[in-house]
Amino acid sequence: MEPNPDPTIAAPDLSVQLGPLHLKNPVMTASGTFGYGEEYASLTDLGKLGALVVKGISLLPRAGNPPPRIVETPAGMINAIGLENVGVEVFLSVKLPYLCGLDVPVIANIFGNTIEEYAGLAERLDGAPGLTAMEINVSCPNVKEGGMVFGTDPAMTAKVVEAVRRKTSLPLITKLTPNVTSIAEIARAAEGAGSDILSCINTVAAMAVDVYSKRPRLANIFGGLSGPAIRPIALRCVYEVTRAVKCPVIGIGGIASAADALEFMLIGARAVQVGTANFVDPTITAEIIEGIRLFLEAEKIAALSDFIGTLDTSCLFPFAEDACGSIEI
Amino acid sequence: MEPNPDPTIAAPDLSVQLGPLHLKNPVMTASGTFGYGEEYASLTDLGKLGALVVKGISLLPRAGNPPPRIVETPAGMINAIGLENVGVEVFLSVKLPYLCGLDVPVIANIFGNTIEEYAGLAERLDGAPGLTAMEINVSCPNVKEGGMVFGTDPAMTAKVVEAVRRKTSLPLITKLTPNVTSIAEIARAAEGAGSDILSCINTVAAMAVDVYSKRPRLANIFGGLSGPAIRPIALRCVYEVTRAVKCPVIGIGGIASAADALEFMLIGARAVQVGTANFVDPTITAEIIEGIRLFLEAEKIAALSDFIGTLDTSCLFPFAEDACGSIEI
Amino acid sequence: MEKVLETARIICRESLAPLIVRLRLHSPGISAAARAGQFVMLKVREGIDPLLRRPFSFHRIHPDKGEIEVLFRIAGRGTLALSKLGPGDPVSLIGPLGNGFELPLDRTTQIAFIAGGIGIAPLGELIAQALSGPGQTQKAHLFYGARSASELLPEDIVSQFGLRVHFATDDGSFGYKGRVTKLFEEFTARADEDFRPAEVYSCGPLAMQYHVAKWALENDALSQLSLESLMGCGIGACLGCALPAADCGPGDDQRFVHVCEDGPIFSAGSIKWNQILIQQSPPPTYLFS
Amino acid sequence: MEKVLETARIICRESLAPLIVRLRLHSPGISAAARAGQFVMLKVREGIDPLLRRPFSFHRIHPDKGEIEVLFRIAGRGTLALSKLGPGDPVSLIGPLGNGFELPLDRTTQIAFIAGGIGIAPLGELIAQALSGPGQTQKAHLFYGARSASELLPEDIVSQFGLRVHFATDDGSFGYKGRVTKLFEEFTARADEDFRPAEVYSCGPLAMQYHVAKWALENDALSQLSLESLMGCGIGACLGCALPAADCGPGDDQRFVHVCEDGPIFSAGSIKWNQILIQQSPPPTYLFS
Ligand SMILES: Cc1cc2nc3c(=O)[nH]c(=O)nc-3n(C[C@H](O)[C@H](O)[C@H](O)COP(=O)(O)OP(=O)(O)OC[C@H]3O[C@@H](n4cnc5c(N)ncnc54)[C@H](O)[C@@H]3O)c2cc1C
Ligand SMILES: Cc1cc2nc3c(=O)[nH]c(=O)nc-3n(C[C@H](O)[C@H](O)[C@H](O)COP(=O)(O)OP(=O)(O)OC[C@H]3O[C@@H](n4cnc5c(N)ncnc54)[C@H](O)[C@@H]3O)c2cc1C
Ligand SMILES: Cc1cc2nc3c(=O)[nH]c(=O)nc-3n(C[C@H](O)[C@H](O)[C@H](O)COP(=O)(O)O)c2cc1C
Ligand SMILES: Cc1cc2nc3c(=O)[nH]c(=O)nc-3n(C[C@H](O)[C@H](O)[C@H](O)COP(=O)(O)O)c2cc1C
Ligand code: FES
Ligand code: FES
Repeated sequence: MEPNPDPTIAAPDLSVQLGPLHLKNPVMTASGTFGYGEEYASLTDLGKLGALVVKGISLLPRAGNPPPRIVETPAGMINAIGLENVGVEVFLSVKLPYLCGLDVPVIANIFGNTIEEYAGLAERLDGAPGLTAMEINVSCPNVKEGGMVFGTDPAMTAKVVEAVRRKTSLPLITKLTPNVTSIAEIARAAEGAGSDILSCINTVAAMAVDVYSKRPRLANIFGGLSGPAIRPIALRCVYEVTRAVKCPVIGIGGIASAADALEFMLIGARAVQVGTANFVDPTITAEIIEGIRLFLEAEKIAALSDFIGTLDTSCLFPFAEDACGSIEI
Repeated sequence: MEPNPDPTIAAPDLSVQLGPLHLKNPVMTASGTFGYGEEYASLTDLGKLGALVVKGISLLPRAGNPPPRIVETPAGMINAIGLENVGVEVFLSVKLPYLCGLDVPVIANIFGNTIEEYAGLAERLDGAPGLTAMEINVSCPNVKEGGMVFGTDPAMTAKVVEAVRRKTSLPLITKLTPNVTSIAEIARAAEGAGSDILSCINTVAAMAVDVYSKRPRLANIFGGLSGPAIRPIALRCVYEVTRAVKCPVIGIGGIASAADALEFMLIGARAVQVGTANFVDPTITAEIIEGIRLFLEAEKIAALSDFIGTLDTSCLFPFAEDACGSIEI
Repeated sequence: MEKVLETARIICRESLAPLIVRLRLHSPGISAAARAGQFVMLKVREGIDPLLRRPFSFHRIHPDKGEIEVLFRIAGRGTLALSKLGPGDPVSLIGPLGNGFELPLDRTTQIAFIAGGIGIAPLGELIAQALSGPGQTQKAHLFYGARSASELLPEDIVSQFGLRVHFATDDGSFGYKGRVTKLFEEFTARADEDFRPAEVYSCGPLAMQYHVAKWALENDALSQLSLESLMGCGIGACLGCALPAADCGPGDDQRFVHVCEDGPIFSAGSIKWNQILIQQSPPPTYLFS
Repeated sequence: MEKVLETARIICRESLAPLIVRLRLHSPGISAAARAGQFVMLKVREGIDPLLRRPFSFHRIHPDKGEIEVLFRIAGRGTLALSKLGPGDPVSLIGPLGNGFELPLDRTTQIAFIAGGIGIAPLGELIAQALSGPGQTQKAHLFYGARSASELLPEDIVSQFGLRVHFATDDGSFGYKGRVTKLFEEFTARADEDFRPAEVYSCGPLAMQYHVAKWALENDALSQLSLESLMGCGIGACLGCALPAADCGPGDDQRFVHVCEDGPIFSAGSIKWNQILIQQSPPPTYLFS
């Protein structure tokens, strides 16, 4: 390879390295918001994605919650799908083979109601041809211990991660819930238990009601808030997590443009996942990838990795004769 | 008083009772979003308010955080005002006397960095002419114990409430933060420590950054998210709190219309506070009060108290021959 | 059939009743593939207010002109914003989505069309197709009800559909007083009218559809019901638009169908009606009048 | 002076430069009380996108006609939405807000007006007032700079202001090449021009205002600087619009002034310039060109 004679005209390098995981660009789809890929295949080029995270998978198929399952809110939506999915066997026999035909890394999102279920899933998925990584969704109730959500307790989180870690050598992502007093504490537990990568955030616990029928708007009463409304919360969580751990972090929450994605990377996220925005614009991931490229070109940054984590908080930008020097118009 | 001959044409009764606190209607302004009332006096009739909660007060005046202090986000805003305020002495000598001249119950919102500061404030404010109640803001860092926020720990919350309770017989409201794993647990601690009323939520921890300058958008880096974006989170918190305690609860978070206010009351809030929406429309509280009246009239509900807490979750509305009977068009 | 993401332009906007608007849109890609009973996901305006797309059925399809028509009722913030657009304005569409109606192969069958409120929308194209072409259906009736006369399309527009129309309103302000399904049940039971439809096509609120489904099952008629659900994506990705299926999944579990992918057209027997939860309560009329 | 909440109507909308729009609004209550240098909080459209009002200075005030003019630069989602409105459209205003400029009592004083970018907006009314009436100021110059020629108002519009104008652009595409404050400093230092302003009025980005303030303090000139800050409420309630005050509060603490209430007009000496944090970085021009 010849070095490019004029580096300013080289296309910026969008590839990112997340521990054991190398991606051609940092933009993935978030679990549960892109089906198993197929649904969007006629609307956008799946091969352009950094990676495709599929709908959460359990050992057995799950019917999910009764409807109504979703409701729109200001700049967001609440869902209580109840993790409806085809189960790991159909995933392996039908969904994964379809995705293998495309040129996109596939990440399985897994969940269970017991530690054994998580472990069983990891074992079944380990070594599946075409599977690039696993993402553990710890935002599920632990049925054996009173229904408390795994991801709200550092010890329970660590147990899940350890159990999965023992069953697979694939790159392991743990997806954190924001519904905790200290997300940093959970993050450290997940990293300590062997998670290669952390992703955050899952949805924010929320609800909606209708004053005319006097009923909850979701049959499940509670659901998870997603979309642009939660982006400032997600950014804060990612900031806390990137400062608490050494492993790479994936930013998720309300991303709907290249600028949004870049905000997460500015504060230290190595990659991002796009969720709710896919519903609004099925081509949004392609636009975000292109927008990141244009940003790097305009700002003359040769590689995305040079931009990641460059947030400047040390110098609180005083004017004039101070440490930071004067600022010209 | 003659009983009204035709109850359907009587104006609905909007008054609410919150433990020791009686209000002519359930709509208050939220602390920090309505100054000390004066600012809005030429734009809206302060006398119409159920109550006016003033900007948070500390023992000594506080300058607050350096700017930038606010940033807009999708359907919300983040603030890091840093609790700038005139201090309790100026409040008592200048601000409160002005408000006493108006026909509106005044609620002081208090905060400190130590338990002693909270107690000192309560003592100084107790018995101040024209003061109707106190609201304790526990979303402040405990400087003596490593800066952890009082309101994120049940024991610290209880200590603050007890200390204030000992110094005043005024109705006591504890304002809860949503940034915890279990808001119900904090609520029970506050009730147990002697809070007459709980209010929730305070702002949601958040941040925003600018990819072009690579800097945080707030000098304080972190701030609190408010506005319509957080309403679904606030509703969920109020639902959890009303189910965890016996004392009355005030709903706060993203309320910008009568329907929004009614949603909180449907799930059990006895009253509401309106924050960020005041900035957008200074007459919004009057409109909400009027809107609640119109709703009750249209739905033929004689008193607001008959509506409060009437959420119907027991019957999951099946069609036809089932328990709930059939639903006609 | 491929789904298309297309920016359509409004050609014409008409207000047909106080809360009912008809839009004619230039959308060549979608109109070329669209079938009666299918729908589009429409973004009423850019930005986050409202955030999600809204589903609308094809009211008419004009593939020759590259146009479609949408008929909608102002029901909330999205449809209110949509009602303010005019000729030349762009709207983003994804479509055609869903399965669509199937017309009976035997074109002499007696068929009934039942519409509740804005449920009239998808029946426009369906009726036009059913009545056109050779072997045109001789016995087709439309039963069309709403809460009140002001929520019905004007009679002269409905009469252009070209079939016999029976009106009903809950408050009796126009036509039969009572539910449209009651009118339908009474009419098909009348001895003096020889109308025993072998197939019913209906669209309207779930509470109405329940009565249609019941009639169809009891009378052994074929049925194609256009059902509603709140939709996140419209293309099968979010799993938000579930309705309980009549048959069970693996084990003895409840199974759900998805309105956007498996529907919106369902037969009466495919839904577990006594497990349906109200998708939403219709907003009170006083909010928009 | 009372603040008014008023629904104004757009009378006229003109695009003066690629990103600069002038609106003339019918707003009788506000125009009757408005003074140069004050501002309004404007809601660009109903609903939550964007959520907050935006501050805009009075560019011109016509109390006789009940009208005001606003001149704005498209800088983000709010001003972009505003730029799409046209005659007849309503916009909600709160105003007049803030303290406003004070014209010198001695109308023979030499004064300088300095504008950076859209900072030209409030100077329109100020200059008109300064140059009108008896004893009109003989020696008034306007120094007007921007990043590039395309961000300046057209020369023929600026020449209508009726005073001598010195243009500067950072890239040299029009007038002096360099900062407008540099041009100003050089001009006032010139021996051949007898221009030693006793008072400067300026509006522009904080980085520019810093240089104006420095000059004013060093040259013992009076100064009235229209400063910017992100605003939540515009009326003193949210305390969001703080800038560090030159003097301290009780104890030795930093004290803050609030742009909406104590300003937006401040003297150079009232601000602790070396404690100012950038309020926001101007969005890169490539985003809007
Ligand atoms: C397949 C399908 C086809 C449809 N075709 C038409 C049509 O041709 N013409 C028409 O007027 N309407 C149609 N609808 C209903 C239409 O989508 C809703 O009226 C619209 O989404 C309401 O949006 P809004 O923002 O105005 O109301 P919102 O403010 O969102 O809500 C107002 C009311 O409408 C209900 N609603 C919101 N979204 C939906 C939804 N996706 N489905 C059903 N109800 C909803 C809410 O629960 C609430 O009661 C169709 C719905 C589906 C599922
Ligand atoms: C007292 C006062 C008077 C003003 N008068 C005028 C005027 O006459 N004409 C004019 O064009 N502009 C004026 N501004 C600036 C104007 O308010 C902002 O350009 C506008 O709010 C940007 O809104 P937006 O939604 O387009 O941008 P956003 O998308 O909100 O942001 C775009 C950029 O503008 C900055 N910005 C956002 N809000 C403000 C704000 N309140 N003040 C300053 N910068 C902001 C952001 O930080 C960002 O860099 C004035 C500001 C103040 C404080
Ligand atoms: C309809 C829906 C279904 C989801 N299903 C899953 C899931 O199965 N597993 C999971 O880990 N997260 C799931 N999520 C959470 C998203 O992956 C994502 O973390 C969240 O929506 C925040 O991102 P967003 O704001 O970009 O949507 C789901 C979200 C939505 C909206
Ligand atoms: C600018 C601003 C200042 C605030 N200051 C205080 C305060 O001093 N004390 C307090 O308890 N809450 C304060 N709050 C929180 C509000 O009272 C309220 O709990 C929160 O904003 C959520 O309500 P909203 O979404 O209606 O604004 C402040 C909020 C804002 C936006
Ligand atoms: S609307 Fe998303 S799956 Fe049907
Ligand atoms: S903008 Fe709210 S106090 Fe100035």
